[in-house]
Amino acid sequence: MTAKPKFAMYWAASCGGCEIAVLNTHEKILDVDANFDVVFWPVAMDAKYKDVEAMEDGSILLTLFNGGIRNDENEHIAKLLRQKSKILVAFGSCACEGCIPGLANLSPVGDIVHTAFNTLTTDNPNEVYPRTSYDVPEGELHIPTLSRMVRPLEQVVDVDYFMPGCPPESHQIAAVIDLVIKVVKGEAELPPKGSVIGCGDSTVCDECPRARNVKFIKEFKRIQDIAPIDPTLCLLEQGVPCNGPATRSGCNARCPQAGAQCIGCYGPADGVLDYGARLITAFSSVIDANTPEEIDHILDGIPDPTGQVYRFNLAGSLLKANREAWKVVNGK
Amino acid sequence: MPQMTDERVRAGMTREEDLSLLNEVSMKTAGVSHLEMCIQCGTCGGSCPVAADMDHTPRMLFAMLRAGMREEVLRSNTPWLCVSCYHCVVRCPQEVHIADVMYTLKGMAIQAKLYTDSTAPHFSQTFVGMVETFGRGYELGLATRHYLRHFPLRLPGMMPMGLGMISKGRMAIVPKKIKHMDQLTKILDRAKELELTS
Amino acid sequence: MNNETFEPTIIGFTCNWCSYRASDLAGTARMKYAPNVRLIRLMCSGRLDPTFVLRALSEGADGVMITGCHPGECHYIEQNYKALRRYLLLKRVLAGMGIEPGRVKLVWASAAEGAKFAAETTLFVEEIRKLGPLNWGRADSGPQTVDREVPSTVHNPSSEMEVPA
Amino acid sequence: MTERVGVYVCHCGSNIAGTVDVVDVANWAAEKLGRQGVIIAREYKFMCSSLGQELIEKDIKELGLTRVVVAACSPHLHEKTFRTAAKNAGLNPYLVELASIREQVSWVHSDKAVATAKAKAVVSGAVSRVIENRPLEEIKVPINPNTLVVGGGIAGIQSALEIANAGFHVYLVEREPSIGGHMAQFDKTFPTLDCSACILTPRMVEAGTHPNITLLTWSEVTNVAGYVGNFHVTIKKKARFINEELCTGCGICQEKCPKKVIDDVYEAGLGYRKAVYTPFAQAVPNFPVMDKENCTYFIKGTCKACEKFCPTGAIDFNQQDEMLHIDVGNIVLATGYDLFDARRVSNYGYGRLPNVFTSLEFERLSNAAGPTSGNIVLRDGKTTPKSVGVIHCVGSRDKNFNNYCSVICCMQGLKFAHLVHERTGATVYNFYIDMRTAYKAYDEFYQRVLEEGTLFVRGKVAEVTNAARNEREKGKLIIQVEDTLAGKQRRIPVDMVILSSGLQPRKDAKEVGKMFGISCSMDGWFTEKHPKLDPVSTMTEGIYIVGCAQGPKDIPSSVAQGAAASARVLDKILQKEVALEPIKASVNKEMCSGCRICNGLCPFNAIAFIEDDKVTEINPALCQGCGTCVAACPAGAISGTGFSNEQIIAQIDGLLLRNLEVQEAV
Amino acid sequence: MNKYLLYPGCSMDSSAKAYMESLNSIVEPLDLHLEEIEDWNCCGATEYLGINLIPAYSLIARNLALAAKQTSDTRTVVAPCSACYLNLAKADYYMQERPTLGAKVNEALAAGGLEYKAGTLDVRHLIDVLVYDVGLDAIRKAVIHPLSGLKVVPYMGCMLPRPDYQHRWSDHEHPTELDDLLRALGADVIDYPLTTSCCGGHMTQIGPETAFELIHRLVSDADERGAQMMVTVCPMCQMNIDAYQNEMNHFFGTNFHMPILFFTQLMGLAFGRKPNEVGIGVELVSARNALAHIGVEVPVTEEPAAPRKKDEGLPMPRRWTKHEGKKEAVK
Repeated sequence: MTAKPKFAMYWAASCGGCEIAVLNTHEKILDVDANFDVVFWPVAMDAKYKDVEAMEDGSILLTLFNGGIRNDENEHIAKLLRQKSKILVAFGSCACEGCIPGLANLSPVGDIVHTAFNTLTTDNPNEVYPRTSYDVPEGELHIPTLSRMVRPLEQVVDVDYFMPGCPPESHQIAAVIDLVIKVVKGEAELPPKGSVIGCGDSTVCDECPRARNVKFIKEFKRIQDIAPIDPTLCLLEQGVPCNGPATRSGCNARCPQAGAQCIGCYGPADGVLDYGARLITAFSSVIDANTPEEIDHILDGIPDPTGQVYRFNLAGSLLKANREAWKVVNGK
Repeated sequence: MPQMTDERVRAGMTREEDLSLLNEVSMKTAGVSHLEMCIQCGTCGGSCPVAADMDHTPRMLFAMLRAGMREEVLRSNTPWLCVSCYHCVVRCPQEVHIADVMYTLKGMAIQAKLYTDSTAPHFSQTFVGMVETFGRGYELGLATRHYLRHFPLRLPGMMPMGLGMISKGRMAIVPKKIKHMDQLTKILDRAKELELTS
Repeated sequence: MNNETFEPTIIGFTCNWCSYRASDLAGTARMKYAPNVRLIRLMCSGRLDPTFVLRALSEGADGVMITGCHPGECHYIEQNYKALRRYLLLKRVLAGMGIEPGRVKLVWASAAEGAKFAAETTLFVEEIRKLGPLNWGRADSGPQTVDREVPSTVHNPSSEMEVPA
Repeated sequence: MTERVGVYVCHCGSNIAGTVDVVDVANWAAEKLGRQGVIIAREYKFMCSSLGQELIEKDIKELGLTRVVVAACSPHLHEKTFRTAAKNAGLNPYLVELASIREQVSWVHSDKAVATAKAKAVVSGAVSRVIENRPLEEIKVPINPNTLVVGGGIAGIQSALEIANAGFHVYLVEREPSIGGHMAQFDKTFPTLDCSACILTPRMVEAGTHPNITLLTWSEVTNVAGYVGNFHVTIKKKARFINEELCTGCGICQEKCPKKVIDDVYEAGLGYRKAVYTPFAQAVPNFPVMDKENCTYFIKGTCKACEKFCPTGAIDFNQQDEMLHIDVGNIVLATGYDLFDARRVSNYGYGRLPNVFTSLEFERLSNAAGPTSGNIVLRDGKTTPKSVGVIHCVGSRDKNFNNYCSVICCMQGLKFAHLVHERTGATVYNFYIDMRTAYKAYDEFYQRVLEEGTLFVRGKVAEVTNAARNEREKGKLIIQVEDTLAGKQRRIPVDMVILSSGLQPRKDAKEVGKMFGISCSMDGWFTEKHPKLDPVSTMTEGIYIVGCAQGPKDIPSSVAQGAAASARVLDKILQKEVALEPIKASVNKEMCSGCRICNGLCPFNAIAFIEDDKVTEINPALCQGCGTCVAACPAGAISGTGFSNEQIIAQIDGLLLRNLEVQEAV
Repeated sequence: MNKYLLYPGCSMDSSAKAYMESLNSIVEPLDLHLEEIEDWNCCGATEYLGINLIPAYSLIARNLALAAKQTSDTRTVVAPCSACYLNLAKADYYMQERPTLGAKVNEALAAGGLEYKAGTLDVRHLIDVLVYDVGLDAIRKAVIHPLSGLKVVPYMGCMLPRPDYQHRWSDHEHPTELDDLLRALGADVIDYPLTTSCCGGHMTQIGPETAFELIHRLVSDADERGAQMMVTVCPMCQMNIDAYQNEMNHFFGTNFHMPILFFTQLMGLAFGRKPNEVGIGVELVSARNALAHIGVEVPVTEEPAAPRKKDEGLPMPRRWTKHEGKKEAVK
């Protein structure tokens, strides 16, 4: 029996939901075990970085990398896994475009640390902050150093495929696993490098069953402020800033089907340089007003426009981070 | 020299020393005066209820501003006769803020001490003095002081009217004063400083 | 950098029918204006995709000037209103990214307004000069207003100075 | 694939070379933009000369250039020249890009170093962009030889006759019951004082009887679809309640109709008509229409006097509005003007002071066929005025009302002065700001009126009042004005005031413009393609504007424009097909999610939603190429030729010199 | 409930105290709630503007700043005096039109711990509020004693309808708000072409001959048209025409007796108030004879108006109003 191809999965700056989503494929997970030799998956099995470092370059067939790059440890492992893997997949929204952790890019990293360690919820009267190295009897202890901003995987290493979603839908994961197995067996071919996989070609509206008409909006509102909301009509048409029109399909329009607006976790469609720009243009296109005052009044209905259009995509956008976050930070 | 519109000023295209008289007046006027837009149609002069007593119609004054006739303009009685009825302002086809320009010219004339008849400037100054002292207008004080100064001979003729007003309770004998006069004084003092720097 | 010696780089978007012709007219009339704006001709201000503005700012422009026909005078009837709507939302998003509202400006200029085009260009350059360089994506960008000691957990790996594309 | 790019920098004599170091720009492009594909960069004295063009053609052929950048003047000047050159050399013309370094660089900057640096950036932008250009082909569409003329005033009549006489069919649509327009209301026309009816009526009759003209009066266009060569037009033919087949136009119904109505249109509110009426005796066609709103039968259910007396049984109370659908290749809009509502200038008292009249009222008053049979009298209907004031610029040249000069009012005011003088011997005053008597024989007319003794006062009238200050003013209208030449305010008592009211766009001009896909200026007039060189075309191919719909003008200019538009229409018809610029948007159906965000964005109705496929489609023939939908598509599913995202992004990067290997501060 | 901030202006407790008294008499029947701006100061009338620009606007703006601070349940400031109304409205407008002016004025205000953001408040005149907020219907309903038979000329004065920064009035030259209101009270309203002509303003102080000429024009035309009294909305107009009428008669050798009352006084009478409750009796040109025409205590029965002779002349166009097509109250 020839050795099974090797599989790895890693969890950088992310919430862990992606791992759950993989487990959510139910018995499909057994196919992974049957077809692959799982060599590195910190959340599921014990393994040491040095084991990976010892592997031959390119010896892992498939690595699903989830999470963005937030610190030097993330960066180190990303580079390491790139070196050791044949196929590196940016798995999930964090790895693809920064996702929710990427929203940290709206603030300078110093502020974030300050907020985390010295706010109302953290009693820190002596202003004690963690350090990157501690002297302990056993020697010097290092903890990872935060980088200036969160970066999607692609901004750090070369990525073969992108699999969006927060998390990727389990049926899409199952399909991708199936595909790779078929490729291993020589029954199928891999898509061109750089492809976005495990998703549709269009945007969420394509899968959304709600009825749609030409839209003219006089007011943007939160969904809970509209009563009664029409369960069969396009949410944007009812004034809810739904991110569906600009968000890649593949989730079966889960949120709109459940009565909530799309928040954009599948990221932009193919060829789009900036996801936020697509939403800016989508929302402004449906505004039914011609004077700046009236338009501004309507726009007041979107209280946090930056968060609205870059909820998942900030780190992967053209501007990547707030100007403050770009600032140099003195390393002392 | 090109007209100095606000646009040009904002673009830094005109310097202080380039200001023509017309532009100087325009810049000193509240709001956007549109003075440079005058087409000399005479709507203002035709509308003015007191044009007959003016030495120049407002239109002529604007032509004189263009011609740079500073002294003649500031000596003119026209601004002092303006009754602020705004007929010319709403009728002007070029939206020139004529009444406000008249206020500006009064101010400039006082500064240059070029007015020929002191009645009106003194009345304004007396009035302003009352306001700056009490925060409110004081009609009796104003009327008597003003008439004593400028129409002493006419004062007796006006007495029945004045007495009538007082006896009917329509003229207070003592002035009213606002509570926070100190605050108003501070505001006006600061405003005067700002006026000088602008 | 000293703002007086700083020469901003600005990308200008023009409408083929009005503002581009206004710039032609300014040229024909030999009106002199600030040389900092580099123009891109679109068919209509309605063509302006916010991506273009974001791209210009992220690739080194210090400001973006968007120009189009006066409201009610659009060559394509009403598309400049659509540009206006996008512009107003874009400004709000940019504010959230820490970009001063003055860095992106919408100006209406008809084909006959060469003088206005020239004046507005010069004015905008001066406004941007006052704001200083944007230098997006460079570490030294932005006002240096770190007002508290930065915790030592944070450092700035030199590899981050240039973000890989 | 690497493109082979040629860069050509023009000196334009010293126009460019005087301020830009063109040699440096060319050398720089060859050196620094080589990685981008620039294989040759040349400079030349005059690129647009035939020698310059040959240079490019030769390089395309010999060096196998696949892209060309010409750094010269504005694309609006010579884009076509260089595209043609490329075409001649076998290169698709849309693979040529112009970098404007004259209008945008050399002419507007003075410092040579700064200008040269900017020129480099502009060239760099054009090189980056041209690499993303794609070959495009012009789109050819056939032309339907029928033409629609909207509006039956003198401009529309002229236009229709010219086309019909050339042998092509014309539909002439008029909103009112008769063609003729404003000109039919006038008595005399300046400056020659021809009788308006005498010169207009033969044209009306000719239009009414022309075999190539289908006359549709009492009708309005309600919908326009399609594009040049292939317009589909819907026309509402309003019910006349008269059977046109049976009616002989004898006029008995009008005589017998018991209902008198103030005629707001033809008589300008100064006279009466019946509920069933033809607006005037020479109306074309001469069938009457029934005014449903005022007809006693329609109001109360009884009367039918007209029906009883009609000798041919032509009255039909059951007639319904009819919708006609016609196909035409070209459309001429001659929708005319509305008279400025003089009541808005409340200081002139029109509507409050009886003896203040508008220009159109005076036209009717002085017209022999008018309500007073041409007697110029006061509102009491009998008193002849002894003094008359004519006020110019009413509602015109006034930021409170209309900013523009209405062009005709000065001459009209002079004409009124002449007529009053001739018919009543009254003293006439003309109050004006500037006397505008340009054009042939106009100033001569001014001289004539001066000679007749009309008194001219230079000053915009401040007010007309009936508040007398003395005996001389009692019972009169007092015109208060600054006589700006005398420098004094004057009050001039007169019996009658005539307001030379301005012209303004039709109330519904904006909606009409939208329906036909053309735009209006800030003032509301239809916008021509070029104010000087293309005054009757519009930005929408196949739609032409003539007469006062385009802006205030007199009769000779309206007639000239009517004829000019016909020449343009005939030109199109004879070409049999028309080429459209290939700058178009298209939808990638795979990517389109059917979100319908773009659906409300196209003013040309080029965007349609296909219900069955739940995707959006763009009709390339209707698309005008503005690109708004391209920028709007949230899925990035719409792309635009000629101005694609790739082209523009590349140009941005190029202009910012991000395409250079080593960044240089320019 | 209609709640407003009141800026009375200096004359309201002296020369125009009849205005104030009569205003107080109509607030209750019309359910008007007027809260006086605390510690307001003079608006500078037409005098301060001609001396110093920034101080003049700062003086006005202090009132706006105080009002904005005081207000919680209304943003409308009501001024019964036309000059005050104009000054307040003008400062608000120009501070927006010329942001540099706004900034300077605020700098001055800051010296007194105040600030005002232009555009925060709506500045309106009393009659504007009565006609467009309260409405003529409500006024009609409150009338107990119609003024039938009282021939009045409505005198709006100049500073009220002009320059009209906020486009509040039906017309700049011949506004009909006062006419409509007086008609609602039942008075016989005479068309008065001089309704917005100037009363002379401060010229009574600085050039009496000029002022007398203007007063003469107004009074003689009103008299000519058979008016029994003039009705005004402005303390300055009332003062000039009332207090200086005698001097004017002297000057021209005429003998006019043309009383002039505030419109609120007539409203009070129509609402059933006693003459002394609405300040009647303090005018120098007595309104007693004029009011006798309506017999304030014993109302005269209305005579049916004579049928109008049929107009045989040429038809007239309808009279124009900016609010054409809408009914009377449009705001």
